[in-house]
Amino acid sequence: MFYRIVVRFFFFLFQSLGLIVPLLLAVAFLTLAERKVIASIQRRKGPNVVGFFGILQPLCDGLKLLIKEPVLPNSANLVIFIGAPILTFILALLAWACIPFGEGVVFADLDLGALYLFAVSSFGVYGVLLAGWSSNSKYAFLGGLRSAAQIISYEVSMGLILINVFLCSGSLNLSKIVISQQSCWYLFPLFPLLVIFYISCLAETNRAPFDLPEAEAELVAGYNVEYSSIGFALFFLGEYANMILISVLCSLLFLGGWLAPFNLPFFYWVPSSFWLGVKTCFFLYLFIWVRAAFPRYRYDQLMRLGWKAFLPLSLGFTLLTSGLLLSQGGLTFPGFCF
Amino acid sequence: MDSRFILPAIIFLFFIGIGGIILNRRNLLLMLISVELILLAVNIQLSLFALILDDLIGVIIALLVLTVAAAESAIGLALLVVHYRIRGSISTDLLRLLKN
Amino acid sequence: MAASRTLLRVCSSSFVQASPVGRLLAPAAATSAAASFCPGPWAAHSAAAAQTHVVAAPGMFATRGIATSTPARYADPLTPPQNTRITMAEPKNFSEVLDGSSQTLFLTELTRGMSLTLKYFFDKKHTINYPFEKGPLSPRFRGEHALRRYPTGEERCIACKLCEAVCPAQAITIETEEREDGSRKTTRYDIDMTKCIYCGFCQEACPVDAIVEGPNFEYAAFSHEELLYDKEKLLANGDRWETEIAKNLESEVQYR
Amino acid sequence: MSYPPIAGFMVLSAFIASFILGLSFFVAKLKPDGEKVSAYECGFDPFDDARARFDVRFYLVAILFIIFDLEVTFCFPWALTLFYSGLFGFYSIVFFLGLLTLGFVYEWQKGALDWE
Amino acid sequence: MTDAFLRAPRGLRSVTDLPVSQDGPPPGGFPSVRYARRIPNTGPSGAVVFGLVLLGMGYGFHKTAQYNKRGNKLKEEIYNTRMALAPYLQAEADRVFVQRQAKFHAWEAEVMKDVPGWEVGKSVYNTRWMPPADPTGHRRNFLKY
Amino acid sequence: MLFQQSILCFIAGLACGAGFLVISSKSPVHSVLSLIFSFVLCSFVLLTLEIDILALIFLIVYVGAIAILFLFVVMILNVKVAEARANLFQYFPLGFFLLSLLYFDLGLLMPASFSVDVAHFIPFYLEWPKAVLSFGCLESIGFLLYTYFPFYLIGAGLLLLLAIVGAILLTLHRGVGVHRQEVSFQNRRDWVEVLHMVQ
Repeated sequence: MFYRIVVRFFFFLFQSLGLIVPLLLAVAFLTLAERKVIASIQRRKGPNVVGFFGILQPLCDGLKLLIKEPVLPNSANLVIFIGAPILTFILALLAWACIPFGEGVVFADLDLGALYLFAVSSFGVYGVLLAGWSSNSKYAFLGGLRSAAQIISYEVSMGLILINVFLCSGSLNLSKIVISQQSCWYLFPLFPLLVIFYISCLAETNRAPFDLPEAEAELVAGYNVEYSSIGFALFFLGEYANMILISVLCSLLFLGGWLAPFNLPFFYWVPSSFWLGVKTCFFLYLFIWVRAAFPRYRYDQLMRLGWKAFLPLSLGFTLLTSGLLLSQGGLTFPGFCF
Repeated sequence: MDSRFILPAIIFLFFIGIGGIILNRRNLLLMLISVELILLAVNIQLSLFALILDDLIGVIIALLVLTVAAAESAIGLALLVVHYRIRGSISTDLLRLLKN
Repeated sequence: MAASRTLLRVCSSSFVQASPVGRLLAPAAATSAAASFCPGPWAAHSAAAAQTHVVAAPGMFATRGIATSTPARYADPLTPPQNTRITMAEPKNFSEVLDGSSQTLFLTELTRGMSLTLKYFFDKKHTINYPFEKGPLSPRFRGEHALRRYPTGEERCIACKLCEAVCPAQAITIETEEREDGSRKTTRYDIDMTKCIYCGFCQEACPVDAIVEGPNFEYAAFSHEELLYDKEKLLANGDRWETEIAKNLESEVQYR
Repeated sequence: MSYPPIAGFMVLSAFIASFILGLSFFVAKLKPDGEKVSAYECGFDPFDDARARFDVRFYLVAILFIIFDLEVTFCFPWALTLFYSGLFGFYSIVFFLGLLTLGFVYEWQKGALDWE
Repeated sequence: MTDAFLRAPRGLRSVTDLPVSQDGPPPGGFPSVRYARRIPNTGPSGAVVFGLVLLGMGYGFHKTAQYNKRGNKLKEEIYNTRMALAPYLQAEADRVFVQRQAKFHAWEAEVMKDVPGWEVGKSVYNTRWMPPADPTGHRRNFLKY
Repeated sequence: MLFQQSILCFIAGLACGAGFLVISSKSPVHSVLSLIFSFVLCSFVLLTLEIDILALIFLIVYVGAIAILFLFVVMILNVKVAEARANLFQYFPLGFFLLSLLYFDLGLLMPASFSVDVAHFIPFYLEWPKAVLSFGCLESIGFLLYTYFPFYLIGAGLLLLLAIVGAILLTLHRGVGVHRQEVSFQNRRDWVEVLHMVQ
């Protein structure tokens, strides 16, 4: 009896480490990829000194951030000050538990996987808010408030768009959503929604044209102005892990996660999670490309876009999909699915 | 042992909410928070009994109580903010000034 | 009249003619993506500037193939290209309504901007690998100072103190004493490199071309004292950089 | 429901996060200095308490978020069982969303959305 | 490689005879500066974009609705086949249930033997027969899938 | 089974502790944080009771929205010092007496099944039709909420409408001296109107 528990514990440990370690590596190399892509868009080369092609650059950044001295501001309440980056990092990792990478390749196949993801992303505001508040400096506090307000105002339209995907797929389980995209990816019926979903994901992770709260010019560095070495590294890791999570989510919900584009013989010889990787890389490239191409949004335009443009559009689209599917009888009968 | 044994714990949570209101007669914000605790305890009890009596109406009413909690906290905090803007503090003894 | 018309046309530059990119989506500021606007004229300017520069130092580096003439399609720079898709203010016919709403919903305008950035993604890069490849250096470059010598080895400086007088930052201090063989030389010739503003006045003021600004700019030091050059250091510099300095001076002689 | 593995995963990631944070406290040399530790004010010394009162606008966004979040929550079960509830369910949600769109229009006209 | 070396004719007596070269604009003047918008205005027009997207949406909704309809038919078929099988399995389960209930009644009789007028096995409720209530509700979810 | 119930008891105990912390903590932010902690723990209680939809909805609505509203208000109003509170222990004897009174008759109400775990003896009736097609909690809510109980839904809608209108009336004050920007007007500007030829 005791032996079985130990085996199950180690099985669980390897399974979760198998999820966390590649994720941290992916985050590290994503920072390098971002710097190189932005550089090549501005017709210059990115970091190519440290490793063969700058491969070891993320390692050096990580070590530098580790070695640096963590400055703890005096009048900040330390428990929350240290807790906020840990919370952000945990939430960034936690959301990966129910993401399917292949046919059965998922850490915890929840029946309400998408709802779990929505809950974790709405929980993410706390890391930002507590960091801003606990570091007791005006810039951090205002930056924290602003990015929190931005995150919650774009979460509403994300929720409505998720509902459209559930209408088409008929189940909240992410694997079943992907399986139900065998006939055609949800990119085709819900193309405008993919555009809105991607833009609100950009705003959700405070990136690209919507990174005003952390804009170097206005608020120095937004909520993580007071953080020095490892606190900043954890926020950094959390943000990039969220970036990869959002691109995986977009490819799962709209581009048919591990399904090959066409069912030709060549396509299904390739391992299925390779296709998920290709689509995620496309969305990651889009993240960086948008960041290099567009100027930054002003804060009131950003809030106007979130509330006055995306919310009505996604609300209207929900009624469109439900009406169309109901009239064609194309909704799925809930219950057992294969 | 079955799922009913956590009932006393949830009722204790309910009474903590009521105790919170009684004790913090001066601080408006903590009273709102205690009302939130009361509604939370009510929600959990509803879902617990829905599970025990195997009847789904409990969960549906729990959803309704959820919206009541949300709307109540929204309006309550709106009043609190207006009160704070006029009176400058959120202590309840200034509410007496509403009399003539 | 022509002048006033061009003046009036100038005020209607592309900023005012804000193309109605997305009524809802695009920011109201200059809608043309910043990246696409700035390389336009800069490319033209750099083409012109690069052209003259190239002549001055032909052999230094293989000249990059910089297009010198602007593409024919934009012959007249003031009028925007003809096949414009920019929808006018009030859409006149239904196709312009479609253009406007497709820009709003499917961001066609923004994707055009992004396609321009993608073009630059695949272009050749400008970066040079610094410590191993160095950028081209003009012969007139004013870098680290050096005291030259005549071909016979005798130092040129005759302690006339003209450089000390002309130096705006008063970085040069000279003390002179008559040498035994009666010639007039300096015993102390200090340049405070941290005060010096590298204007090159001393080089122009010197009648005998003794004090010269060599092409070397990589002489960082770890402490402040190392940057207070004395006579021996300057002479050593002169000996080290003599050939380079001589060549540069030769090409500049008729402009001096 | 396979929730215990997620609880375990949460504990493990919490352990990893605090391990990284703790590692930095041992590795880095701590030299607290008066100037370094004060709040960042671009060089000036902070003149009043950092948490002064801010615009109440953020507060209004939080309320709107609650209400539209609840709207989304009520739509989740609807999205799955629309086949079973048919047109009746469809129109009940249309009525529900209509009420909230009424609130949204009111809010838009009163100018609660535009952020000065 | 200096400028003088390039332009000096052979047998130059002194530098002053060199023709003075001044950095001037190229012949014909600099090309004029282009500051009008340079975003390529090509690309599909609004009508084409709308047409493509609406076509895609039509195709997408049709395929999704078709897939879901086929899925419903399959579920219907599976549901019917299994429901046809259910009574037989139910009969077996009832046999097992009756044996266990007999054991339970024996235990009940043993516990309640000194209570006057206690009829063993009589349900307290007088509705139709219902499967015994599972107070914890935990076992009912045992059959969730 | 025992493991699941011990976890349940542990989390419920923690929830009560967090609840108590809400009242007794000094600064309002600590009380809001312990409120959030008790929300999260109560959703874990529901999770172990296998009503996962309500647990996730608690996480989304309670923790993700309402607690943020409280946190915003506490941060914006920055109520620094907690007003002087009558010391807690003055009410202790009275409170203790009332609580014990309640738990006494609660004990009467609660059947004695705690003592003997009769559940193990009741034979379990396996129903095969339910095994063929059984629904998760979310689908079963969906069946009832939109077909048999639409009035609860409409009631919730009216409640939310009331909340929107009320909150906006109370808190909205439009800054008067603020230049607002009408984006569509700016986009509609055309250089033909802006420019007029002088000669």
